[in-house]
Amino acid sequence: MTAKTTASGVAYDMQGDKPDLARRDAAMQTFVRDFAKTAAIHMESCVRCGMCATACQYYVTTGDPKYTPINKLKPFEQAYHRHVGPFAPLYRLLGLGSNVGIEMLQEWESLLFDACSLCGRCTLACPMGIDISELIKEARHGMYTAGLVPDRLELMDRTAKAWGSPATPADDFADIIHDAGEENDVPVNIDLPKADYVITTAPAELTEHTKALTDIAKILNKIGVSWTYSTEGFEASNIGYINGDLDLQEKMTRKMIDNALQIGAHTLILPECGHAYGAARWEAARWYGKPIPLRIIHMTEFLGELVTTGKIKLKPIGETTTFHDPCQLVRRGGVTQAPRDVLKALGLELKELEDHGSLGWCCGGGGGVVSNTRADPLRFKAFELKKKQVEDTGAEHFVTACGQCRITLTLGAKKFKWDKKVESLLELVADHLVD
Amino acid sequence: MTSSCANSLAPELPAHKKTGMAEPVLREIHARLESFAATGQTGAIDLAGMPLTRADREALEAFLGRGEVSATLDVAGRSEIWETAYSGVWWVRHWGGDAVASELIEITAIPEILKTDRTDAAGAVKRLALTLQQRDRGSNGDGA
Amino acid sequence: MKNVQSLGALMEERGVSRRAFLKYASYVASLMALPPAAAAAMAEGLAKARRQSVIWLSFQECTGCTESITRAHSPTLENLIFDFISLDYQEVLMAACGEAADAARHAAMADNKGKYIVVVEGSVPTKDGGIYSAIGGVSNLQMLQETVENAFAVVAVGSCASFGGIPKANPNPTGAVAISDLIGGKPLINISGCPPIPEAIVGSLSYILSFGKLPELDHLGRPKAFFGETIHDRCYRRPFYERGLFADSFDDDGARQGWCLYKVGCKGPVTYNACATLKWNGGVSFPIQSGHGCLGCSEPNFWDGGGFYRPLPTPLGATGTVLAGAAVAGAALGLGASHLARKHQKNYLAAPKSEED
Amino acid sequence: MDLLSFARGPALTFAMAIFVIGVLWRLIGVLSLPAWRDDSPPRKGAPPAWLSALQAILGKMIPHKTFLKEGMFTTVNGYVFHIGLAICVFAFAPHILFLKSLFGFDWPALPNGLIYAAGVITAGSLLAALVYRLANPVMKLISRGNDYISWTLTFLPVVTGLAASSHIGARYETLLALHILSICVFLIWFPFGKLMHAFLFVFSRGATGIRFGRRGAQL
Repeated sequence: MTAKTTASGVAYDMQGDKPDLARRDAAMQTFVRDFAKTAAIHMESCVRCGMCATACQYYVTTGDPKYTPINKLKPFEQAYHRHVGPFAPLYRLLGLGSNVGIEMLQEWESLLFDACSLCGRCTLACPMGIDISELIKEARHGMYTAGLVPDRLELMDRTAKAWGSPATPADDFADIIHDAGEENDVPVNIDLPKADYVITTAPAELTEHTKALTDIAKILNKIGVSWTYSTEGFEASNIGYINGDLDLQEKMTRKMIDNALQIGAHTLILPECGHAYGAARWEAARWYGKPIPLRIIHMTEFLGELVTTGKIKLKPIGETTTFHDPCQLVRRGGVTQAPRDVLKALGLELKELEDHGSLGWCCGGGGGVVSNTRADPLRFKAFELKKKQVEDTGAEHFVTACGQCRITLTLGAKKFKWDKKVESLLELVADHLVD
Repeated sequence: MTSSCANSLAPELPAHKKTGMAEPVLREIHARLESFAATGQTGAIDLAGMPLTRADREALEAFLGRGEVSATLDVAGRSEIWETAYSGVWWVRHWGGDAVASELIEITAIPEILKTDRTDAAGAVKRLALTLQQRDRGSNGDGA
Repeated sequence: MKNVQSLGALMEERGVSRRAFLKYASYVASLMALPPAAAAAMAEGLAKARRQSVIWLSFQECTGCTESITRAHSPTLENLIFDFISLDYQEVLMAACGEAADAARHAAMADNKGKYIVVVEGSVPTKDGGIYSAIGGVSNLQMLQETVENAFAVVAVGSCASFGGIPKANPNPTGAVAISDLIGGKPLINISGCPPIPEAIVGSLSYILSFGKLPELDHLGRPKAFFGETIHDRCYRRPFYERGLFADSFDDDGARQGWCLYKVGCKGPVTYNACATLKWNGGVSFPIQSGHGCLGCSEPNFWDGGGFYRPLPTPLGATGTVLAGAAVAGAALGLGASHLARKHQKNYLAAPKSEED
Repeated sequence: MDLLSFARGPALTFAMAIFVIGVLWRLIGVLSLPAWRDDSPPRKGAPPAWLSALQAILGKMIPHKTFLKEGMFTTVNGYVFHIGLAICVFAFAPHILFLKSLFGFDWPALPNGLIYAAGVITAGSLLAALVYRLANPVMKLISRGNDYISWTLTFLPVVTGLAASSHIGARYETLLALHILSICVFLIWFPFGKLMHAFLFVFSRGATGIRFGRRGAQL
């Protein structure tokens, strides 16, 4: 692992000791493999209008044109035209659109990883409807095989491979659950052989927000269903999904789902984590290879169901709040109404952010950005946007439904000495259950 | 088809409609007349070169009116020439058969065509001399 | 030599004064949109000119052009041209025939060497040695070359002489060509039209007579005075075009309202001629006024323009079959491209050919 | 053969053939690529795929308000020249005749005065778009040769059309021939450059619409 800078002064990390050409070819190979119909249509359709720039927090807060979302796809685009597009033979024959060089990939590493949280706001701005964020996620696959990802993300990748989770060794999982149960005085279930509900976790709960582990336990105990945590498949945050490590993504997906099926669960509850939702709810079937006979839902969806069906009653708080919409859950996941239903059931008056729902600004830390320390300055820039909009609402509470968002926003608040506590929707529900 | 071929079905810009084009012609006449009065510079305006309707021409003719002089020429068909109510502004209308072949407004002391060409005069001299000679010879003969 | 006297003297003998020249010049100047002041110079030139020897050759033609010029509608004026010129050879009009006629042509050529004007009506066949049209065993080609050799200028009257016209239209079995293709660098005026407007013939000849040179010509050799503007530009129906009011057929309400004939194939926008201003038959009418679109007869290849009723903006040629073929080819290329892409993806994954940057 | 006959005849036929070949080549070449199968269960109450696609195709016509803060010029100017071009192409009587000869049906034309006005506005709007592309750092960075070629080939028919209708610069039939030839070049380039977005936007928006619709997400 080495930290380097390109000739133009852009920092990049590099893993492995492949020669440059092999690295480049590995990236190209993976780029080329990824192109299917939808990606191809989208690669064909850009009209270079620049509207995506107006949607990107990293461009808007820095004004640097290189952060224009479509620009982040340049190497990917060249691979497409040269090897997959309908005129690819002509491109190769006539030598059009030169092949991607290693320097370009090195320079683009930070654009694809540091300056993109995969938040997908650009997709909504694109008049051609190009799903830019999805393409960037695909471009990351090639960067991973080339060994051109930020070291911090690669570290998480290796940890996840070794431990089954980037946060903790699987061996320690049971202890963490038990400790949390004792600390918060909530009975917990772990590794039951059979259960209807399997609860999964994300790194945030295993490190900083361990109370979340018992908050859901408390709720499930309250409604009296059979549920369990499981050492074999607890990790829902799919680091492979973020890093572009498709092998890992598939492995993590299979492990979690096979385990839940073995336990005989009918429902797998995902933690308060955005990318977990994208990976498990919308992409799992692709890597699983067939429809999954299991209901996979996000914590927020689950809470929403409980309050709207009246399975739980909540003590009203009676104050005002605003809500940060986690991108993967809301914009790219479609879970817009459930958190609002839950806030209403909590008796909180919702004061929406200027940009909210599917148009909300990202916390700035998604897609691995918060774990990638190299991206801190960019991330803090992006945070200012959110801070201003939150302040403009004048709301008393600031709630979200994603552990990573919560960590990112809390780090931001700390940095700017902003005394706003970022609260978890799950925690509020657990703390206000009517006995 | 045959019925719709009749000319009457194809309307033209109505000849009785004024287009207002007579106005710029009058301005030009005024400008040229001014310069003729001041410097003696003559000029002419070819009315065929202007998109005038019959009504426009009639209006122009009526506006300019008739002055003291008018003449009819019988040369290669008929021609009518008159000085308008504005001295120095002449209306020259040449007929070619039954139709007006060309129509001019001349700003001059007298239109060139009214003047006798000296070549014609020279011919006339000869003809006159010849006629006189013939007459004298004839009368002499008669007298003899 | 019969042409030694000036026209002035000649006319004087007939008791016609110089005023006739002035009037005629004024008429021609008006036709050609020359400044009125030019009329005096023109009259002066005419009076001093010798009577011009004109040899009128008729080749692959229909005699419509001769018909046109002989049916003058200001006879007292236009017919003066026949006083100003000596029409030494004109097969339709001349009394002589056979060898006598041919002798007249040769005499005129000999008497006026370098000074006579050759008017040509009709195109000239060149295929198979030009055998498709001959007069007294002399092919048109031979007769043209022989006559033009010592001419002062050539006037191609009508679209056949000017541009090849109907004889040259597809498939042009006789190999007909325009006069301009056969006379080398001789001064040439094209007075196109099928037939040409008589005033254009008269005006152009008079100009040469008066000034001893050719009038200003456009890039196709036509006098700008008559061919300077399109029919469309001077058409009285133009306002309907601008307002988007068109006849859709010859028998619809639009046709009855006298709306623009663009949609039924009028070629007015690309046809340069004076029909819309001088009109025909003494200013009575012209085709558009009579309810039919302009055929574009004064333009080259007007017969092969895709049909008189084919609107100007429509593409020429059989686009339907070509486009059907293109669609099949495009679909095949598309399927081939995606097949190739898949194959390339596989090959590339198996062993990426390391390419230069 | 004079220039106009060449333009109306072989040039136009050739250009239209290349256009048809290229458009189908590109569209079929992309659309016949294999697609990822999506076995994830759609969100309850998600519209059928065709409806999601249609909603995206139509809904994407109007940008979200929040993107207009910086994207107002691009959006408004984009609308101006797209509508302007549509008026010039589809509402001018000669163009309708051209299209009728291809498709066999026609529709009423607008008066020429309106077309000329639309043409002038379109030309101005296109110039503004070019200036913006050259002056705005984002646009400058992301622009390719493709963008400038496509701009030029869109601009040329507009100006040659205006020149032909107002007889500026040369004889009408020459201007008309140049106008048609500029259309020919436009048609030949169309399938190979970004002008193709006139067809692709349907599929591009539709594909994302289907993806988002299945998830119950708002596009």
